[in-house]
Amino acid sequence: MTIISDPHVRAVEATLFASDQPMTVEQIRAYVGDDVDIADALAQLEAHYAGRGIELVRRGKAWHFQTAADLAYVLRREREESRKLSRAAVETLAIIAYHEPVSRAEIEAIRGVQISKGTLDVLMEAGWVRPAGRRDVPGRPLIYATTPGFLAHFGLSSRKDLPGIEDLKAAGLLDPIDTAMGDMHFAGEESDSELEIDENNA
Amino acid sequence: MTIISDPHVRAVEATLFASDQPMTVEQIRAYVGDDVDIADALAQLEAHYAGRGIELVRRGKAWHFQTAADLAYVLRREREESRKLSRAAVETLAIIAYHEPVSRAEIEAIRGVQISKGTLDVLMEAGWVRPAGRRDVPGRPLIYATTPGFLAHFGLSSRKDLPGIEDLKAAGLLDPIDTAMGDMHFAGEESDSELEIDENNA
Amino acid sequence: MTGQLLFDEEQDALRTASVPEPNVLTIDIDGWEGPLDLLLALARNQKVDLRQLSILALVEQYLVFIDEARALKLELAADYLVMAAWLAYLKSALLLPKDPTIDPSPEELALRLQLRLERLNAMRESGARLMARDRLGRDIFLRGNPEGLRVVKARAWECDYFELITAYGQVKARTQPVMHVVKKRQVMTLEEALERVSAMIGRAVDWTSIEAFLPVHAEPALRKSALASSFVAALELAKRGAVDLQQEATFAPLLLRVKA
Repeated sequence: MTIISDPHVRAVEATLFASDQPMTVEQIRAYVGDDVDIADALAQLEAHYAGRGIELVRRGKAWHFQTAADLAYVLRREREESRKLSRAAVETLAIIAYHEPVSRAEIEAIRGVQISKGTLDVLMEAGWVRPAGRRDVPGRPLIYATTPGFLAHFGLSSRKDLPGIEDLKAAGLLDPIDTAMGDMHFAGEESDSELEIDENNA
Repeated sequence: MTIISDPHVRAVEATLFASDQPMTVEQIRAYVGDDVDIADALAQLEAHYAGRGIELVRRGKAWHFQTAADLAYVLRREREESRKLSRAAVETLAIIAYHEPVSRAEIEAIRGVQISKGTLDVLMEAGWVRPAGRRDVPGRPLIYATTPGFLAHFGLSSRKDLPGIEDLKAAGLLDPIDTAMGDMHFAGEESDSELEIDENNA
Repeated sequence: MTGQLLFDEEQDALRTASVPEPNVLTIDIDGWEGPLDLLLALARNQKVDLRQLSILALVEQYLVFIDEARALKLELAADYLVMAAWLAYLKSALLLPKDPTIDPSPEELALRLQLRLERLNAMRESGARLMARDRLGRDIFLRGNPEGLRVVKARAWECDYFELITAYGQVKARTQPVMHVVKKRQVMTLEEALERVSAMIGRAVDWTSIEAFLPVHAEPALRKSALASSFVAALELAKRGAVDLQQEATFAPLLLRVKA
């Protein structure tokens, strides 16, 4: 039986284990001290826990221990089904995640309907979305982006792990319609009717 | 690197990790099922975690993971905040240094104003002053003296290194104009609000 | 595909009291979030890649759907009707012989509509894939009972040596016994004045102002002292019968002469 007896590795392991939230390398350092090679300790732990019932994962810049995904069938039993998100909320979350940062008007343009009052609130309350400044255009609209909590909840190491994002990007489906139109043979033709459609649908 | 790949052991490991309280064998069984030899899984896990940053422990009939006891010091992080001593505290410290051992009443007599309880506490917290017994007079008041930490902090090899009154006079530190200013500024300064002043100045 | 949606947001505008039997398109109007949503559902009904979509067929389906809904006397929100009008225009433009002066061309409008549907569809599918992931708190769990990490605040007090001895100097200076020393001033005593006036009066046969008896180059402070002392001396000499005093009016000069 291999035992990790390196005191530095043990210290990092215990710190992450005791923490009630994911920790960045800097946050870990504040506990274990400057003389610990934290990146190395994390790599050792990650390898050590691979394939076990518990695993060490990185979400954004933060690390945490969690149960292995394939054991969900064991653990799910007692947990009540978390409140279902409305379709509007799911789509809005997807639009923010794949397009971030994105304004409310941009979300509405993609969905073809206005966002009702509660939708963004629900996503912010869940800790998945946050306001991320303002767009530097007339009206200076608020723009929204996802949070580290979003990555942690959906098990994403970074936004690059968003399902299918590379394909969507390659297909141009994350570009605004005008950009896509510009790439086609209608290049340079400005259309007012586009705006009308948006407004009518809104 | 040994990997516990036995699915039964993994299931027990994940179950105990995710639980918010210690679990008995029966409670674990409700999750992992009847076909798991839980005692064996627990024994394997216990051995596997021995000497690590996390350990599996039994409390009565219940099992749980906890961080290794010897790493408790890691889980506590000290954050230093420097704060300036209040004027009252500096004066009190100076009086103790020049007159030690000295009672509170004597300090007040020399300062010409009362000192609040917090002032001496701060000096003791800083590690510069300690109680040094009691004066053998009616009321047996506590007397205070400086510590080796005081000498170390101020770079003195002994209290004899403190400049005498004549030295202070020669250096202009007994300037009556300063005195007048000091009187105006600090008249009636001592009160319970002393601590508040300290904090605001910090 | 039917509109069996579990979601309840943003549909208030469409909510009708009771929906009759599903119409021929098997679409329950209660389920749609606006015309674009409905168009997307219709497009997926074509069961082709959205890039191969027949916009004309889609427009036709939408118009049929709206007609059906009207026939059933369903209350349709205005935006559905606006979309219907716009699509009817698009349909006729697409069917008519090409008119190069129309800008934007109907083909461009059709393409824009298709791109919008593709984008909405992409986001809808991505949302579903996101929701289907192993999720924290549902499929994956953090530690149930973390001990937690603590931050212990330690205060480091600051004070330097100069501050310390300065403070002591100020305490000492403040509490030292205070001694009042009056600065020496030049004065002329009564004895001096008597001597001086007695000596000088012997030569003054005529009435002489008292100022004439004062030291000529005296400081103003000394001069005041000398005036006061000389006045008292003059009174004393008059009492002894050595001089005569005279003043012609109040505040007039005080005059002295030797007693005749």
